[in-house]
Amino acid sequence: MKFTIVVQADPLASQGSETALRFTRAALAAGHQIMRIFFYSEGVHSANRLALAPQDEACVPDQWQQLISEHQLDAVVCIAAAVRRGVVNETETRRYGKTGSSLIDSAELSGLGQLIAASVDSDRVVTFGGHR
Amino acid sequence: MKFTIVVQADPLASQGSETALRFTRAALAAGHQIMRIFFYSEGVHSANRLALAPQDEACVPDQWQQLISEHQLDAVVCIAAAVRRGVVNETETRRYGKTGSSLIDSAELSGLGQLIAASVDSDRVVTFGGHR
Amino acid sequence: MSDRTLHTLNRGPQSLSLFGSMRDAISPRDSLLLIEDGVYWATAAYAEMLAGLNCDKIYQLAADADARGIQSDRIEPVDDAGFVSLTVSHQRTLSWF
Amino acid sequence: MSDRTLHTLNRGPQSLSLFGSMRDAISPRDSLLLIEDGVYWATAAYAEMLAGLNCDKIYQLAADADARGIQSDRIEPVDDAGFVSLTVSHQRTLSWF
Amino acid sequence: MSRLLIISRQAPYGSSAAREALELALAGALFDQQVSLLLLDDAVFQLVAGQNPAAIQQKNHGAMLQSLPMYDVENLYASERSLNERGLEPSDLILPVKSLSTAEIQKLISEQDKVFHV
Amino acid sequence: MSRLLIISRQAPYGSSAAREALELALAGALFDQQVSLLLLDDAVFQLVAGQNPAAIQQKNHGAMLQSLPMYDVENLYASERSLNERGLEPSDLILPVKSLSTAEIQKLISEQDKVFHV
Repeated sequence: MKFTIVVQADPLASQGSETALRFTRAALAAGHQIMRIFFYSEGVHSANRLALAPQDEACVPDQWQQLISEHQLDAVVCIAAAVRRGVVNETETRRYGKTGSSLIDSAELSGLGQLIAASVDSDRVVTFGGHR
Repeated sequence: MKFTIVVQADPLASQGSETALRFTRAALAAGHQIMRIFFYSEGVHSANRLALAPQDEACVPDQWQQLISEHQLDAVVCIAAAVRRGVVNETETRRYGKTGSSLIDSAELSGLGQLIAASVDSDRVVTFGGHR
Repeated sequence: MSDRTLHTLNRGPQSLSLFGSMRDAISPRDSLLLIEDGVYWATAAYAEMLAGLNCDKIYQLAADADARGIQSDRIEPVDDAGFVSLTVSHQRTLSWF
Repeated sequence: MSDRTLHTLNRGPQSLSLFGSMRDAISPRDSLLLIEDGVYWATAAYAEMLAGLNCDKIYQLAADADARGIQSDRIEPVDDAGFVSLTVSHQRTLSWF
Repeated sequence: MSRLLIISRQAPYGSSAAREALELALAGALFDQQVSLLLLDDAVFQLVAGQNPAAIQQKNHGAMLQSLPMYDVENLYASERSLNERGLEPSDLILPVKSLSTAEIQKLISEQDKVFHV
Repeated sequence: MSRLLIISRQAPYGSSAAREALELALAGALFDQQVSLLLLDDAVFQLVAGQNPAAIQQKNHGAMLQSLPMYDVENLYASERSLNERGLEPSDLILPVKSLSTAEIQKLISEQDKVFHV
């Protein structure tokens, strides 16, 4: 089956981003196709490459980066949600007169239309939420 | 009176960081002393200089940067909470073998002891929380 | 000066257990300031629950009530300066969120 | 295949209104999977509330129950592969958080 | 055309959740899908008339909700129980909303291709 | 020496809140303050014996709680109501905790110099 995975959980404030990682690995292992991973709301923090974890702890953005690269998955970070939260690439920071970047290499910034399009083309959409 | 302000709210997910900004301005206007502003938990995102807001919207980290600079306030971001969330300076990213920085200029990374010390020396500690 | 705690509450009525813990913790001389989504507790539907709190005074942050279209004559509004004053007139502040 | 929704719930018993909205939304053919802090609903104290849900089957994510020291013989555990299977066997997933 | 349901459970202003639910609903409509928005629990406060968030530097959520029909988000629903518990009458609301019983909520969900909760 | 109370309302693992409350309590004790930790609502689940978070890649929260007395965080309190509602008996818990009535919670708060909620 074709899946769209929606990550809305802050990777520190909530467990949801880690649950989504495990779910995605299990779906791939079962032979399913991941159409797109879409990071929205606080989930965009899951795509911040500047997140640093002590050696004995899991670094969620590094794990997403690895999983996405290894399986060449399509990963989109909601641009409106991300730029407001400081998850940005050089193009965006320059546009706002700042410098620097924080987005993981394996994901791209784009609009909510990318979530709608993937959802419509998928058999299943599974959302991993955080705390509200 | 001497105040310590504790910001634990994600500036997007919650209103608490903006309420803390208004409270701090009002306390200064009333002639109170701000001993320290301490960013903890999801509040560390309030000190991410890479956060970008459209022109017609408030950019909370920019507002903190401005308030702290203008009044030369002491602002500390919990280092353990911040590095895990990608709010970092060059020293920290280098230590973890990455590059880049995202911390606002006016705040420094330090430990929870800085919150304890300021709290003990203050007449009042006011916490601005987020959503749990 | 008598010993008093200022409680702030920033979540709305769906956070019922938060309200319950605040109710357990509030003392007769304490005050409560409703902020952010907490101002929804000032609406008529929750008048009885607020009246059931064993505390002294209840306030609401005016900017938050205005933002949300909440009109409540029974709950005294304070502005940001008033919020600061309340933290001064109470020995400690406890934030519920 | 009959039309069924898989509901997931990731918050514990203090999120009572979340549980209430989920209860309103769940249908007799639907299933519920307790994940993350949601596994605390599988403890004995909440057996009656779970039994009151008008749904088909209730599951819990095993890794989350183990992490929290929750032992519940009444609620069927599933692993991550089982979670994926449940999303396949139900037409849609609705996540409560 | 897919039937997409967006569920919101949060009040406006206190968090970005209400706004992000609205933006997803708009995106669905702009991509020509059949979008419904369902407000549960404190999310029904999004409908309160007379919102004025100027002093807290935010955009008027009520006005954003009012614009939904213009973008072809025609189906705006709210939980009857959530409205009643909060004492909200139709005259308190900034725009008309279809009030749903639990049976109607269940039916609405069962008719969707995909359900989002923001 | 200041009397500092740290209040936690969250279960372990589902969020970082429980852990961050504990770390603040430890910091207070390391800086020689008189620290109390009060667990309310789902935070009493932090006390459950037999936690095994290896499969979710997190550190054992129960073991961290058990280490508190070694760092001179001697005062560990929990709401009696929260424990009772969750059916938690002393034998279910990983370490002894002082169970407080509402009157005792109010008294504890009134005795503090500063109160934190993480």
